[in-house]
Order: sequence, then C-alpha cells, then structure tokens
Amino acid sequence: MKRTSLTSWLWMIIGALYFLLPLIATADFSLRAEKNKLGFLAYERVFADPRFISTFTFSLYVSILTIIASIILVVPTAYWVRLRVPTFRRAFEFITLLPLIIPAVVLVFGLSRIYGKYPFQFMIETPALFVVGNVIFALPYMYRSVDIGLRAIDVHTLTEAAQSLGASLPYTLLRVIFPNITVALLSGAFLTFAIVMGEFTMASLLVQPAFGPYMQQISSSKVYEPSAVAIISFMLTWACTGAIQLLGRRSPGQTQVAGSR
Amino acid sequence: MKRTSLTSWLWMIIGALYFLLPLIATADFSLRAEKNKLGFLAYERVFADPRFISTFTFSLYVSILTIIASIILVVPTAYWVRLRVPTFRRAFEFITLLPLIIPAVVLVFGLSRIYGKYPFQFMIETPALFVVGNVIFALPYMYRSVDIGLRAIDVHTLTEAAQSLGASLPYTLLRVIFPNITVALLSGAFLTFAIVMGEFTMASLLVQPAFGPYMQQISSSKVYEPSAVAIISFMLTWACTGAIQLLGRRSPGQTQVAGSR
Amino acid sequence: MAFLTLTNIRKVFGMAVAVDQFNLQVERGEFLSLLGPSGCGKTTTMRMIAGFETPTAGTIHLDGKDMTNISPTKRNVGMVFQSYALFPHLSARDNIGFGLKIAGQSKDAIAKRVNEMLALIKMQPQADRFPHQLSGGQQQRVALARALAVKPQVLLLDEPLSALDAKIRESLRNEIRDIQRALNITTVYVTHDQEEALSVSDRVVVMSAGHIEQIGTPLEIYSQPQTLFVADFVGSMNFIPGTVIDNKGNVRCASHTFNVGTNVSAFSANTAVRLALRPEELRVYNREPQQPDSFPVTLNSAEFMGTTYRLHLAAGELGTLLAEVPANYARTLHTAVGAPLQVQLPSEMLRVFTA
Amino acid sequence: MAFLTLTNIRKVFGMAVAVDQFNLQVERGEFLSLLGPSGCGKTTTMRMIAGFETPTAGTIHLDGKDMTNISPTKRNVGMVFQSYALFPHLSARDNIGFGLKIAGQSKDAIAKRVNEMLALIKMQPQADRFPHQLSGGQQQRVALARALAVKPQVLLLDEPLSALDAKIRESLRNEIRDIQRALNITTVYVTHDQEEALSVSDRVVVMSAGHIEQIGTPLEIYSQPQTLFVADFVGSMNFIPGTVIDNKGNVRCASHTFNVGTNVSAFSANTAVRLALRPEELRVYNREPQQPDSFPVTLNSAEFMGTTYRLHLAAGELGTLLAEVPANYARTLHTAVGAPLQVQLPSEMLRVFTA
Repeated sequence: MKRTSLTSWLWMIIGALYFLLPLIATADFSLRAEKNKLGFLAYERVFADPRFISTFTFSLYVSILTIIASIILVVPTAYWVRLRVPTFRRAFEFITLLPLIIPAVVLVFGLSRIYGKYPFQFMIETPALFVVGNVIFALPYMYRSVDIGLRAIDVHTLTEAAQSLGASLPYTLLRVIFPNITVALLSGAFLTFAIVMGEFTMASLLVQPAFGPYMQQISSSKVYEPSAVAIISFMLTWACTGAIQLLGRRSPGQTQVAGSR
Repeated sequence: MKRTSLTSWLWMIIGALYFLLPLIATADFSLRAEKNKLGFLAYERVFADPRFISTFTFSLYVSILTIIASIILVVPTAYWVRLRVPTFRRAFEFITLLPLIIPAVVLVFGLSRIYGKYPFQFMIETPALFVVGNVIFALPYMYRSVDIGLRAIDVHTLTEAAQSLGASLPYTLLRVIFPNITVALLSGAFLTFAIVMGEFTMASLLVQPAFGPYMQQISSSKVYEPSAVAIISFMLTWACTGAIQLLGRRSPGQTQVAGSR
Repeated sequence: MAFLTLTNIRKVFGMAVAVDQFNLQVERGEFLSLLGPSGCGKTTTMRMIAGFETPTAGTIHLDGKDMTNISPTKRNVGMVFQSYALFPHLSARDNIGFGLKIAGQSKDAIAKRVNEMLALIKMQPQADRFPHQLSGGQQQRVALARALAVKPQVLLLDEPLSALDAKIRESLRNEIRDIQRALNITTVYVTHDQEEALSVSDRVVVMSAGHIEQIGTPLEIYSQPQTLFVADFVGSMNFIPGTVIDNKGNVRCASHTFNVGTNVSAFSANTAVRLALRPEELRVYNREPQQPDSFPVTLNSAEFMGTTYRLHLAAGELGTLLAEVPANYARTLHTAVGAPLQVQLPSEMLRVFTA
Repeated sequence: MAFLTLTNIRKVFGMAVAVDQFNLQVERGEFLSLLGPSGCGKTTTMRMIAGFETPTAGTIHLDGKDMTNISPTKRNVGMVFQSYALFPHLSARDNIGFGLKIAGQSKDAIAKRVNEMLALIKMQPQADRFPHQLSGGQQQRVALARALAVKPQVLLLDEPLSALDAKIRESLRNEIRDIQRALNITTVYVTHDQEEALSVSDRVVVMSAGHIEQIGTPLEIYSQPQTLFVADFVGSMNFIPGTVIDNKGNVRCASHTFNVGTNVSAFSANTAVRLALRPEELRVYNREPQQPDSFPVTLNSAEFMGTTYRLHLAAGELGTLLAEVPANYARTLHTAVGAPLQVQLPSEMLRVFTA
C-alpha cells in the first residue's frame, strides 16, 4: 500500500506542476516590472488604468445578465425535456453542444444579420446582442450543469410525488426542482462567468467595451501588465470556485457540484 | 397526451431555430457572392486560395498530434485516479477544469517563458509548443469524456476480475479498459478536433500558420468568403459527429457517447 | 358500485398493449394487491388509478365519480414510491406537511396533522432530520405519512419495500398493514413478491402480460390456482406432464397412472395435461416398508430451510420432483446424497391444467 | 493443516477495525459460507483471500503455501462478483477464455476448455452472445464459468445472487451447489441472506462487527445458536426477557415462571436473561380446552405464508409473540383479529442467553 500511495502522490504533483508552472511563471514575471526587484508596480499600473475598471465592470454586468438569461432559458427547458420528452434528450444535448462546434465568427455573422434589421436594430445599439451571443456560448456549460443537477435527483418520481400531493408543474419546478439543483446552478453560473469575462472574438467583432479585448490589447502593447491582469482575473475566478465549494458543502442533501460526477 | 407532445414539438422547433437561424443566415449570405444570384462563387474562391489548404492541413496535423498526446496522457491517469486514489478525483477534476479558467494569454505567456529557454527552445521553433498548449486547452473535454466513459463501466470490479484471472494492470488497461471506452475516446477526440481547428488566440500569439488566424484574417479583409469558410468548417465537424454516432451504434455493449449521460 | 371500480381498462403504448380487459372492484377499506412479474402491467394499472397515465379505453370510478380523465393533482389519491421520492431539501416534518401546505391549510392545522402523522409512524424524534439522514425504512415511513397526511381516498403503494433489506421488509410490511387497518383506508399495493402479496392482502390480483389471471384471497390464490401461470408464479410447484386416459379421472404420466378423481371430468380423453402438486404436498418415506401407491426415487440433494428441508428427488421418467418436509421429520429419513426414498402423490391434492 | 487456513487475521482501514481475531480452516472440497449483515467484515475477509486486500496482521495459507503477500494475479483463486463483472466487449466464449489466454494456452486448448465450461453451465447456444444480450442469471453463469475455466484452487463468490430475482436466485444457487459438488472445488461464499447460506453450505461462519460469532453446520447454526446475535440474525426468534430465580432452571418472566431445565445451570440466580424460542416452536391452541402450562393470548393479525400462517399474538406483559403454524392446522384455530387463543412454550425448546 505504501508504494501505491507514493506513486499516486507523484502523479498528483506532476499533474499539478503541469498546470501550475505556467501560472507561477506568469506570476513571477508580473512582479518584475521594476528592475532587479520583486514588486507590485505592474499591478499598481493596472488598477490605475481607468479602462481596466470600465471594461471589467462592463463584462461583469454582461455576465450577470447572461447568467440570469441562461437560467431562465435552460432550467425549465431541461426539466421539461427530462420529464416529458426524454427521447429527445440526446438530440437536445447535441443542440446545446453546437456552440462548441459552430465557430464564433459564424455565430456573430448570423446574429448580426438577423438582429441588425428592423425591428431588432436596437439589439446592435445596446449590449443586448452581446448578451444573446454569450448566452449561446455559455449554453453547453449551463445546460450540462443543470442536466447533471437534474440527474442527481429523480426528477420524474419527485414530480409525480408532488403532483399526487396536489402541486402543479410550475409550483413543482419552483418549490421542488430549483431548491435541489442550487449547487448545479452555481456551478453553471460560475463557468458562464469565466467564459463571459474572457470572451474576445465576439466582443471585438461587435465592438463592445469588454474585458477580453482590453486584455488582448494590453498584451500587445505592454510588457508586464498583461501578466498582472491575467493573475488578477485568475485570482478572481479562483475565489468564485472557492465560494461555490463552500456553499456546496453547506447545502443539505445536495452537495453535487456539476463537475463532480 | 396529444397536447403534451404538441407542446414539446413546439419547444423543439423553437430550440432548433434559435441555433439554426444564425447558421442559415450565414449559409444564405455565403451563397450571394454574385449579384442577384445564388451560387458557390465564394466557395470556389476559398478553395482556390492556397493559404486555405495550407492552414487547414497544418491545423489538421496539429489536431491529430494533440488527440494522440491527450489520449496517452489522459487515459492512464483517469484510470489510475479512479482505481487507486478515488479520494483525489474531485481535486483532479478541478485541475483539468483549470484551462477553462486560466485565460489563454496567461497560458501562452507561461509556456513560452518555460519552454523558450535552453534546452527547450526547439519547442518554440517547431509546432511542439502549439501542440502542448492545445493539449492543455482540450484537457477539460478529453478528461471529461474519458471519465464519463470509465464511469459507464465498473472499472474497479472489471480490474479485479481481470486480476483474479492473472492479468497485470497494463494488460487490463489495454485489453479491458480501452476497448470499452472507445466511444468516449472518439467523442473526446472529436471535441479536441473542433477546438484545435478553431483555436485563434494561441495560434496568433505563437505565430503559427493555423486555420483559426486564417479565418480571422479573411473575416476582416473579405466579404462573402468568411461565411463560406465558416460553413465549410461547420460541415466538416458535423460529418465527424455523424461518424461518431454511427460508430457508437455499432460498438457492442458500449453505446455511450460522452455527451449522453 | 364498489368504492373503486376499473371497467374494461385498456392501455396501449405505441404498438405495445400494456393492460387489456382489466375489470376490478375494490371495496372501501380493502387491502388489495396487484401481483405479477415485471412488465405484467401492474404498475401501469396503478399509474392509471393515480392519474399519471390516461387509459386508452375504459373508465375509472372512485366513490361513484368518474375519475378517468381527472388530473393527478385533483384526484386525492396518496402515492408511495419504491424510491421513497422524498423531497431532499425538506425535513421529514416539511415533507409530511407538503401536501397540506398546497391545500392552503393554516400553519396550526398543518403542525397538528403533521404531529399526528409523526406519531402514527413513531418518528417524532427524527422529525427534523433530512431524508439523507434517515435509513431507507425510515424514509419510506415518512413517505407513507406524507401520502396519508392529506387524507386521500385511496392509498397506492408501488413496490414500496423492494429497495429494503429482508428483515426491514418484513417488519415494515406489517407496519403498513397495521396502519392501513387502523385508518381503514382503501389500499392498492403493487408487488412482484408473492410472499409480500399473500401475507398482507385481503385480496390479490395476479396479472400476467397485461391481463388478470386470477382474483382471490391469498388462500384461494395459493391453494386453488385457476391457471397454469398462477400455479407456476405463486409458490413452488411440481408439474408432471401426462395424458387423460378415461373419464374416471385416470391420467397416465410416463409409466405411472394417477387417479385425480373428478377434477379431470372437464377434460376429454387423450387431452395432454399437466398435474401440479406443491412440494409440501408430496409424501416422502424411506424405501422400507413399501407404502401403497408410492414409487421409488433417489435423493439428489437436500437444502436446509430452517423449519423445513427441501428435497430434490430424481424420479426417473417423471424428472426431478421437489419435496418440502418438516425438519423434524427429515431427521427420520435417509438424507445422504443418493439415498433411496419413495414418494406418494396424494390424488386428492393433484391439480390438473391443460398443458 | 487444512487446505485453506486463515490465522489470526486482522484488517484495519484507517481507524476502523474491519476484521479481527479471524481464524478459519476450510477443508478441500468444502462449501463454506460467510454470513452476516453488511459491514460485518465478510467481504473484506474474502478480498483478503483473493489478494485484493493485504491483512494488517495474520497469515493466509493455501494448500500449505503462505499466500499472505502474494499478488492477486498469482494466487490461482477464482472470483465471482455480485455485479457479474463480465468484460462488456467480449462474447460469453471470449470471457470464459480470458484467463486461459493470459495463461498462454494454445488456441485449441482454450477452445476445448471453453466448450467444456459452456456445457457445464448449459449455455452452448448463447456462446457468442455479448453480456448485454444475456439475462442476469445467464451473465452470472458465464462469470462462474470464467472463474472456473482456469481451474482455480479456491472459488470465491461475493454475494453472487443479490442482483437477481427471487425465482432465479433459488434455481441458480442450486446450480452453483451442483457444479461445486461435481468439481469438488473448495468454495467460499459470501452472503447476507441467511436462507441462501443455510440451504447450500456445508458449514456457515456467522460474522458480526468484524469477528466470528459462530462456525457450524446449517443445522447447528439454526437450532443451537451460541450467541444472542446469531439467534437474532438467523431465522425469526421470539425473545422474552426474564430473571433466573434459582439453580433448578426456573426463570421468571413478568408474572410467568418457565422451567428451562439444566440449560440455565451456567447462570447464577438473579442473572438477567432472555429466553429465545422460534415461532414454529410455540404451540398455539384455541382458548378451550385449557392446556397445561399455557397462558392466554389474543390474535393481533395473521399473515398467510403459503405452507404456514404466521400469527402475531398479544401476550400481555410478555409483549408480542410470533408463532408459525402449518396452514392446515391454522384452519382449526380461531383466526379472526382479536380471537382468544392460548400458547404453550415447550420448556425443552427454550434457549437462554445473557440479556
């Protein structure tokens, strides 16, 4: 047994290094803005840049809208598919995977061609189209998370149990299904957040003042700041994950994180 | 029952439209390169462009290397984790999700800082570093697919059954585990393929002659060709999916596609 | 009209007929079981009573009202599932109160009724636990209380004990029976376990391939099976193929002739039949002294069953016969493998079925 | 030294002691069962014999050789799992041949042996089917053939029938027993089902909380349980709490006094004990005529069990007693709920345990 657990620790360390080395290298680099000295100069410069704040806030705003829209779109749909048309589940799952397959360029083209015309042109003038695009991009992750959450509970029997006690379908969805997939929803929301914050292609094609293009732009114009920005956004997402893990541990009976089965 | 199935068809159609409309709009647009006439002029131009062929071939080559490298890296690891250190499974799964969280820019910075130095500088001069980066990007999908494949079979008991019949662990991995997760592997390979073909950020930072930057570049310089390229690459990935579904149907006992549970 | 009446029920899924020609009358307060192998339509029948499926044809009346097309949310039928189906995010107490809350009862009324129910299932100490903190048996008791809290007209139980261990299964089935008696609630119980059905029911409906094979009390089902299917499905049974040779009740089985009395008058001569006899109805003796009407057999193996031994006997042309004898009596027999024994088939016990 | 010997085996997982002070000798060709509730250590013990776990202390010898630290791939031990564990991508034939191929046998030798095995389990017609095309019972028979094909020295079966239906469970356990006898292979069978253990084993090891409670033949285990645990776990048992009042075998239970003969000589006066009696050992009569040494009881409920009725009797201060009487005899009793009956506890049957 000793040998086994030694070997497995070794594997763990190799795996961790594989991912952490680039991160450490980046962090190290971000601290070397001043010659021959480790320091937070690059970070100070980043926080002093008003465009950092404005793009960050804008992407945050868009990601919240995206999360709300995805949940409203995905949860009743996934519930309905599981409950009433389980034969379509594979077809449906395939549809939600399409955004991974269809290149972003196609999506943006298509969306702007549809929504660029009367009476939809307001979509182009506001971030609405950007939100719609992000909902589509985030769909595979959100649908997958929700579906895994629904799989962990016995949707069919719980619904019938609620019905036999007099509950309507909307009541069941709100009072029985939602409370039992909160962790899955959080996990989907977190992935959506990470995707929206880092999204570049669509933001630049639609000329949105988003965080992705900002990162891209300082990457090509500055030396140390890009590393600092990267580390900041990594810390942020890491904090989100931690929060979800904590919430997951508290919730009774349903400690399933979408990633964990 | 009539009403129910009507409603569900309606949902299906709405869902399909939501995704297909952009695609149809793009396809339609790609056929309008000649004035007042539908035709394949844009496609002819694309195929006539030598850079289309060369970047496409290059990305295809990289994606095959990436798939092989990922399978060699992921399958024994996922098997080992399930078998010997199941307590680390969540930690491990989290690690494989990191590439979704760490922005591409960070990864590229980090990788080139590590591998740009002696004795690794050959990595920068060949596509090797690009392959390594792609393996990392594809990791969440490949690991997830393989893990779902392993979940569908009872890894633990099958391994013990093989052991009690005299089979070593490597023999078990090759002769028992591999043949029973082929569909999962195909599904992971397919997602990896789609990702590598569409990858833009890393390819352009590392100045690789890849398909992603080519698509991006013609998007900004041509009018109809980008749509044509998008449709071509969509057709291609669709064909891959179809092939996997067919293979999945034939394989005895193990018809599980990673996306389907 | 009976309290719960199913008339000419038929249910088709696509091309498959799940239930057909199903007629049943359940009296108020009766405990009725639907018994059959998986896929026989028993669960589909129950789901039609609950309203989760709509019959393709036929009607369902409850207390005189036509329920056939009423939504399950309006039926006032309590349901207990094999998988318990407790709401994971609610405590035992809140699970039991769920239906009362939907019915719009006041907080006080809900609290009072929930406490009554907790007392009924003897689970006051666990009232604030969540389902995942309860054992399987406790969860199923909470599910029972939840179904009963809203005072349903009919209680439906769908294989409620299948997921539990043998010992808990036995004690919980008696508890369910006691509660059913105490509340005098009309109950339909679905199970594939014949011991369960026989031990708790007032009447049993044996089903196979979507239709009713026999309706009767447990004793009738066990001792007077009307069809070959029931004889085979309920309990153990020896079947001996033979041919009716006259109208005086003589049946030839290989070189043996058995007189089965008037049972056989319904069959004309030369009909191929199967004689059926339960293992405990066979009489087994040592080879000496010779018993009248007996024939020699050899012991293949003996299974110890606690109160009884089950003997596997090689009976030559008649194949293998199964006999069950009390453990005390078995001690007087030769029980080495290969031991010579003799067997009597009491003609008054022999049942006759068309082959 | 016996064929398979476990000496002072102890297994600790982290802080938890799974198995302790385990000593067992299994003779060549013996069919031995490990019986106990889940978590009693029976599966861990079997996994140590198979080599999947290494004992924390103690030794395992097989045919005179120390196997304690040998890899499972080198033990020549056949294993059958609850979940069948057939290789899904291989046909029944290739599954059975898997171990032979690893052993490097020639194609002809493999084909010959596989055909023998297919004949043994009577599955030649299904030889080329894949596991998912076979029923559960068929899959388990293939798994048995696969384990036996390599001619193991010991066959280990880990709850092999738990995933199957009752009827198939019974027939397959007899088939396993017949094959075991035919091959005379030393077999260790793990189960939590006492009926299974009693019916097929030569000897049974009853385990609880990691240690051995009793080793004996099925009859010994059932009729002479050595500990309260065995008495409670194997079969049904009535327990009546009481106090020893003298050294002549008199035990007072509430207002009753029972003479249990010399059984009680091991206990000094005033020891708190529990008298134990199986339901079938109680004698039940109608209230009239009065039987000697009997006391009145009331019928709470009667469960029909096919060959017997199980009566739940309210016995006042003694609580509820369970009696099992033959169905024929039950017909002579008053069986309405609340019927007045009387009960005799035969003193020669009463077992005594420390409370």
